[in-house]
Amino acid sequence: MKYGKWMLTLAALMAVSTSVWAADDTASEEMLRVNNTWMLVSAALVFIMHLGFATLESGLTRAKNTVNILFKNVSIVSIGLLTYAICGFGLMYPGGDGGHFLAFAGWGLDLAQGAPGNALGYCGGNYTYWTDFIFQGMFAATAATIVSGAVAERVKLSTFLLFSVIYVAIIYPIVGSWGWGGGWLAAREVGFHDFAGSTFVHSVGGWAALAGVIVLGPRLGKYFKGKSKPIPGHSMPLAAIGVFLLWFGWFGFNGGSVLSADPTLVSLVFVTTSLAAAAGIATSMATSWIVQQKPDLSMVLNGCLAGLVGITAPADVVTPFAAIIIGAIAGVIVVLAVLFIDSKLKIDDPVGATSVHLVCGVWGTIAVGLFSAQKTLGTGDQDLGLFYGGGAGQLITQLIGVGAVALTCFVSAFVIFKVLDAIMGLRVEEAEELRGLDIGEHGMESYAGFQIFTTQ
Amino acid sequence: MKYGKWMLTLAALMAVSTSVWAADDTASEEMLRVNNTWMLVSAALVFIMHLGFATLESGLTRAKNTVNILFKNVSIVSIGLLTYAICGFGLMYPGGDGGHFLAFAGWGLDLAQGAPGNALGYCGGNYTYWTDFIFQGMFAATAATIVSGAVAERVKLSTFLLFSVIYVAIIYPIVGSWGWGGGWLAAREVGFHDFAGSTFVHSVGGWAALAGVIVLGPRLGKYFKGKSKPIPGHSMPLAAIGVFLLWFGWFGFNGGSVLSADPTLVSLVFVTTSLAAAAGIATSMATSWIVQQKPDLSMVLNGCLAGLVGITAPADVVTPFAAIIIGAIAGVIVVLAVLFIDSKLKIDDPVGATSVHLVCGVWGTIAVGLFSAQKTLGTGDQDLGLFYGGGAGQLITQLIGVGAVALTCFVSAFVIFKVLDAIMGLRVEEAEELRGLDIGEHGMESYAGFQIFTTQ
Amino acid sequence: MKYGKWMLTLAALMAVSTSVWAADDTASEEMLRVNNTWMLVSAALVFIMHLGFATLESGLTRAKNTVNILFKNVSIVSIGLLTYAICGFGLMYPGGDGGHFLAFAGWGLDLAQGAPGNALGYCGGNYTYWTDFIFQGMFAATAATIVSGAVAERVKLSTFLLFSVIYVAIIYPIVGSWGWGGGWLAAREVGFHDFAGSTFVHSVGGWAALAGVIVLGPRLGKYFKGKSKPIPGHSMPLAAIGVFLLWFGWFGFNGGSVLSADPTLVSLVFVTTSLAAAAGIATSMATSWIVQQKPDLSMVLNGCLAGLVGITAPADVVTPFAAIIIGAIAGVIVVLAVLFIDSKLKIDDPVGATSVHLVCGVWGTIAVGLFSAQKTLGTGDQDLGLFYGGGAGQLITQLIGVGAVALTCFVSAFVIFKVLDAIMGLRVEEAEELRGLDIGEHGMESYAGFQIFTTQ
Amino acid sequence: MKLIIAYIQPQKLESVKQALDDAGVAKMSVTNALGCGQQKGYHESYRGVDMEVNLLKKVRMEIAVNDEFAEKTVKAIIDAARTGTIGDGKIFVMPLEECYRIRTGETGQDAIG
Amino acid sequence: MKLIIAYIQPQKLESVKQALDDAGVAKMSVTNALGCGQQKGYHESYRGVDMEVNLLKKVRMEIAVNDEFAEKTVKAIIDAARTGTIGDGKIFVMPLEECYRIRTGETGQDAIG
Amino acid sequence: MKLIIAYIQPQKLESVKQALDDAGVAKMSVTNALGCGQQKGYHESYRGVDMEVNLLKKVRMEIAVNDEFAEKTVKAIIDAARTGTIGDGKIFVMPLEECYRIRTGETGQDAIG
Ligand SMILES: Nc1ncnc2c1ncn2[C@@H]1O[C@H](COP(=O)(O)OP(=O)(O)O)[C@@H](O)[C@H]1O
Ligand SMILES: Nc1ncnc2c1ncn2[C@@H]1O[C@H](COP(=O)(O)OP(=O)(O)O)[C@@H](O)[C@H]1O
Ligand SMILES: Nc1ncnc2c1ncn2[C@@H]1O[C@H](COP(=O)(O)OP(=O)(O)O)[C@@H](O)[C@H]1O
Repeated sequence: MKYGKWMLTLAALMAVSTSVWAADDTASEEMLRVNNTWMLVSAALVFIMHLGFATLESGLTRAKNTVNILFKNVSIVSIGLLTYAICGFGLMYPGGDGGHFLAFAGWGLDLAQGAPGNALGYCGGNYTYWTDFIFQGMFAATAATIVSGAVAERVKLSTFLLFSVIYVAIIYPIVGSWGWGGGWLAAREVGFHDFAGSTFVHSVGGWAALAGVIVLGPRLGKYFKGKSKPIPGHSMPLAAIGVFLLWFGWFGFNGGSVLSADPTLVSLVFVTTSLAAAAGIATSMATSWIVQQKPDLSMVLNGCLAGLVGITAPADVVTPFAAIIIGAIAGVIVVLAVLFIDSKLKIDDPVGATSVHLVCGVWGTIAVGLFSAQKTLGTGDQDLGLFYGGGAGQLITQLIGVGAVALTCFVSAFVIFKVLDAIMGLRVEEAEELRGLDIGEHGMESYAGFQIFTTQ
Repeated sequence: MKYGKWMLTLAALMAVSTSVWAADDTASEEMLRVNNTWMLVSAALVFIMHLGFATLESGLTRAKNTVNILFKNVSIVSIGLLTYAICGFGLMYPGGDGGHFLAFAGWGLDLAQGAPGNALGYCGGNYTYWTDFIFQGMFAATAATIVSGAVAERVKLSTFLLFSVIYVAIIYPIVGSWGWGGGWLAAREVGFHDFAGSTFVHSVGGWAALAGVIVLGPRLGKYFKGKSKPIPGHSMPLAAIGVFLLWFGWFGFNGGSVLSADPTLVSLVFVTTSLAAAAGIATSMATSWIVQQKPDLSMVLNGCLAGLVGITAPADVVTPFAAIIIGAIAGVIVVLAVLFIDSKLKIDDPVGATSVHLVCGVWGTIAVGLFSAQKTLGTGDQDLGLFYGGGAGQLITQLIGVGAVALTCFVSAFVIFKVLDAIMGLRVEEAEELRGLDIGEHGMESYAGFQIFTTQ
Repeated sequence: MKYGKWMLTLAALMAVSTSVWAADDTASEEMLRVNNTWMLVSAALVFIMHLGFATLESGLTRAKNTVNILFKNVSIVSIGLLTYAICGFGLMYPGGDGGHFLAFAGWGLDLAQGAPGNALGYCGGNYTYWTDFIFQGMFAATAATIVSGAVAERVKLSTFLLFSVIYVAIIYPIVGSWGWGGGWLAAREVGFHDFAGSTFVHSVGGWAALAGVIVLGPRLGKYFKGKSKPIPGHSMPLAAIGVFLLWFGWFGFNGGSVLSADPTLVSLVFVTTSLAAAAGIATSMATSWIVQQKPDLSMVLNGCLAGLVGITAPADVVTPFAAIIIGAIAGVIVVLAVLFIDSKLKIDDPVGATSVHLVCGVWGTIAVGLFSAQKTLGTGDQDLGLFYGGGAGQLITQLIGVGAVALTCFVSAFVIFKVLDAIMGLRVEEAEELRGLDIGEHGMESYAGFQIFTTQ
Repeated sequence: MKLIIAYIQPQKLESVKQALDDAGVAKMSVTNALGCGQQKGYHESYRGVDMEVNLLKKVRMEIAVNDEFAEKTVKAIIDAARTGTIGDGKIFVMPLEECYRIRTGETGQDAIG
Repeated sequence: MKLIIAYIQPQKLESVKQALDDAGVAKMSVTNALGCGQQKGYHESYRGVDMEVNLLKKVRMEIAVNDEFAEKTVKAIIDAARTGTIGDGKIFVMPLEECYRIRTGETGQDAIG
Repeated sequence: MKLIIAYIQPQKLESVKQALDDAGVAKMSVTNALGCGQQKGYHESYRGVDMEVNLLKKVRMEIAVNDEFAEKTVKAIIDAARTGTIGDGKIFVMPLEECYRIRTGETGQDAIG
């Protein structure tokens, strides 16, 4: 059984909750075909999130660094897929008895597993080996992309790419395997529940982002005499395009994480995901309007993502009403986090990656322990959330998971950044930063001919 | 039966026309799973239309108002989904005997209906309760988005948001329920046919847009000594991105409105939708080339949308050839309407929302009465269109529907705008309009650093 | 049998390789519904590639010609769909015994074939007649779009549109029918294998692009005293958006070309397609970094497309490992080709269309003869690739195909361009080219108000 | 000959051009500028951090005229650009020594018009 | 010292720069400008409404030179920028009182080059 | 009255503005410019073709001052803009004949401030 505890739980849940997914139906060829098609559509949707990240990040930074940001985002997709094919997939889903800290299924891809004859036998006949790889592979690069936004406008290209290779090839899959690959977190009595990756994707990226910006330090001119100075992003349309595309892709990110086209679960996930995003928009707008007097578009865009990141862990186990609450809280948190991190902690994160992915990733993971309500939903036989009378068991597991991931990811990212900094340098030279990384790193401009003030 | 007449007609049609959808197959779990998956994909496609509207509208307006437009479009998605969850869904699909003017199923969402055990029993086993909500909910915000484009560059943000809440929460679902929720229009002897919303979405938005621009008046500098002055949009790439994304989303908007993955109907709808859009492009190009001497990209973009709006009501009941005619006529109409409304009526609609969504929405609704040909298509047993020997019955119903919606929507939108204007003001101050709403309403700029003439 | 050899081969392959697609399952209504839904989703994905081309091409050219490029791309979609409905579909899939050079099924679309009762009987019950048309129709415009990028910034609008009509209505479908419509290339003993169109789409477009730029000559100022001068594109974000959207669409372009939702094949195609693109990025980055000292974003974007074009012919018959090799070679080739064509051949192709679509289209077609390995994959009973011990049979057929298409397309495009040039002129006047085609051809600007240097 | 430089509010460009035309001055050059004067700036805020913007958008006109036109030109600009509120702008008049028309090589007073 | 302001057609910038270089003038500053002169504008139309555009794209060069270079500079510009068609542009020469090099604080003739 | 034109490095704008403010000069106009001087350009390459960029981004400031302010202003700019590396920029001082405030019609020394 490839997914260890994770998969077993899910299967149990299905068996109980829906008559749809009875044992032998599962293996029907039509079923396989529908489920597999949905998983592939989801993979394509997750893919387009990389465009979302690319435009969001370039929109929120300055025109003189746009080529560099786009370049990083294109490279990361490549790095993510290739390293996942080489070793990531084998590290993340090692098979075996489960409960492990570290296990490895082997290098590369396995033609035998992908053979047509194997299709019905693989993973309960829900999808093929190839689908499994491509869907999971599309997630892999996301963690590095999150870092990319935070370290933007000052990080040296070659060093960052090397960091991404290491982080995506090794840290991401190992940590992910703890929960998704049947590892020790999944094997706890009350298994760790991170539906689509508030922790294993977003906070894994967020911790590395935090480590990165701490090692790098703020952009030139960001803090002057101890006061934070705004460095406005150069294109709000690009940023908005990014957020809409991310939401669009999230239908696959969350919807595909059902790992089948189960009608009830996938549609429930669509509803919880969308309502959380909508609530995140509403409350971040209100918060921004109150705190900043005028409603700040970049904050509302972050609020939307905050809702999405927050609902990513609990999307399949909470009611739509709880989803609204989770998203609403995320929308408030993210605005305050951006202000706090920028002005109080004086950590310079140009796109708010730590606030969105780290802070709200943690929030979403904890929210599972508070709101999990499968019995209420009719999709399971237990309400595990604290607020639904499920006691603290789930919550404790969630907190343990958050802590373990925090420690591992932050420390490892910090060490990798420090070592790379010592060996090859992590930050571009001052003159290059002033003139822009587009000219410095790539010898080209993003908007040839356009008249742009580069006074910052 | 949730959909009253609407659903019955559809079911009848299927039963007659295809052997695919026999009574017990319908309820098969595989069928549910395919249909439901397609509906969810459609919901995601409809979602991305909001990005299409956001980029189209910002592309066709000035750079100094871009943040404001993006902000409105992001907010509207949130407003649409949240109000639909609270009361819109219950107002639009109230259940009951049908034939009503106003009925209400109740507040909020219903966990029991969404439970897995209910999946096969809900709506003929074509999709789940959650899918129903999310697909319909994605449509809800569209009406307000249409208004947003028309009132752009001068409307006060807070007032507009409040208008949207009221219009989307109350007017849109009530009017929609007349046709789609089994209300009086659906219950007529020859039922009103608005397949995917030429009337219930586009013209509902269009009438409110018209009311809005009349109450607001034109932008400063738009009319000088009684002559219309052009105020060019700031980014044709954004506008083009918008139109392509809208077309892309329309595959879900129309394709999903089949309310199942019926192979013949969904694929026919893809064909009619695409051919109408293609024809709209071709004829608007020709019209623009002749009337304006040079072919105007913004007109051709509108022409494409005109074809899409026009085919939205009849997409499932007309032949591909008729679709080309409908789209072609829409493409001509829209160019003339833009010219007429702007230069003759002197109504200032920056993005042509009234021409596209209102005028062509009405055209599409009428086109059903002219071209409906289900027998010819083999998908039903009657050709109801006037041109296909079906007499005037359908046409008359369509005209009644157009009139009833016109009256209700225009009047209610006009009243809401007037009341809000009196209470909180509808239009920003002159100085703010000159400097741009981005600074006035949001205290930020869209393109920081870019040198932009703001002489208009 | 509509697809002649092509379809037979495919059917044979399925029968052998998967237990999923047994004869009577094929005809099941659920199967039809899944397959058809996937084909429609694919059609929508292929559609969005037109937006990808539009933004890529406008991003890589100058701001003063952006309206013109967007206009061409919008028009081409319309031209593609309408001509395909009128005669293209009938020319490309003429039915009959196969083995033909030229055959014609008749004008327009056929309502009878599209009728619901016919759904299960059409094409093995995998998709409906309407689906067939819309999926193939979306491909049709692509060839002309490829040309559009190469001749950008100097071609006269009306002449180009006329060229597109002729080329898309006649040349594209005739050539395509040789392989996909059961023509002589498909009928060879070892049938020509072009899975999704490295040859029939990309190189068909590429040869016309080459003919076009030769007839047109370089842009003013591109070559000065025999030296190539760079003319930088005006928006790298638009270019990057284009490439991501193209990749996204390619999931439908390649994935849909399986012509069913066969789980193993579609997912394998997703994997090979993605890995080739990822490899193309990696090697083009390395090549660019080495050759140009700094990594050039526009080259890496081309490298990604190169990988995608390269894998388009062999996507369903090669292993993931071979896909990486094919993409990697494409990534190297494309960078060298751009340099060689621009600086040595002195052929001015602003977006690198010939390097990407022609050179890598040829490479991909040849790669089939080298790497085809269906037995190894378990999806067939022969390994036909030279490197897999399959001998030179496949390779020879592939070379014959490449040659035949080269001859036909290049010569016919050249002749059409020359004739149109003589009759109505192919190139805009010098003053217009200097000021920009946006003002000259359309009387409008792309970025009203923005300050842009137009010194080139 | 004089070179007249005028900074005006962007939205006044059209009417100033019209007024100059009426005054017989049809030639000019225009650039986009940012200005800082008595007019108070405004506050923007980005991601919660406040920013005072005191370089406001202005349009800069540069007009070379023969001496007898100088006064007329200045008057036309003032009349058309004035709103009476702070930020209306400034006009600077400078001596111009020579003027050439590139097309013909003409110089001086002939070249200016 | 003189300050020379030249308005030229955008596409002539490269050749003017080259000509100036050949004439020993390597320093200059360039801005984007819109100009209105004898050259007729053109018509744009947007959404069916006609618009006369008579502010055409020009490039503005500003070159400070020592007196003995003034003539050479003007000549070089005229030669390189002339096409003989309307719209070729204008050159204005103004007195320059003082010049400072920020880096060194040098002034006058030394600072200019 | 003088008209002072300064070309500075873009990133120095903030500190120059601050320095001017401290020197009691609060009014100025700013445009975006490209400059060519002793500072060496850099190489860009686009699609494999090399391109030498020697027009570098600068900011152009235009400040009209009364005579007694001229020296102070120049000094303030030099102090704030100097880094000591090539490319720091230039300051040009020109005679200013007249100045008008559009809002009030005031002229001369009163109008400048
Ligand atoms: N001394 C000066 N030097 C350069 N530009 C100036 C000067 N004074 C004013 N300006 C320009 O004129 C514009 C308007 O000046 P401001 O003082 O705001 O208006 P007003 O003169 O009506 O009070 C400024 O934004 C600036 O561009
Ligand atoms: N009197 C003037 N003041 C300021 N700029 C001028 C003046 N005359 C011409 N120009 C600039 O020179 C450009 C070319 O002038 P134009 O009259 O069209 O050409 P020509 O001198 O060849 O007839 C104009 O677009 C404008 O930018
Ligand atoms: N003679 C000149 N005429 C016009 N602008 C000049 C002149 N000399 C210098 N500049 C402007 O000053 C900028 C800095 O000059 P540069 O020679 O690079 O610096 P430095 O004087 O410190 O050696 C140039 O980029 C240009 O914009």
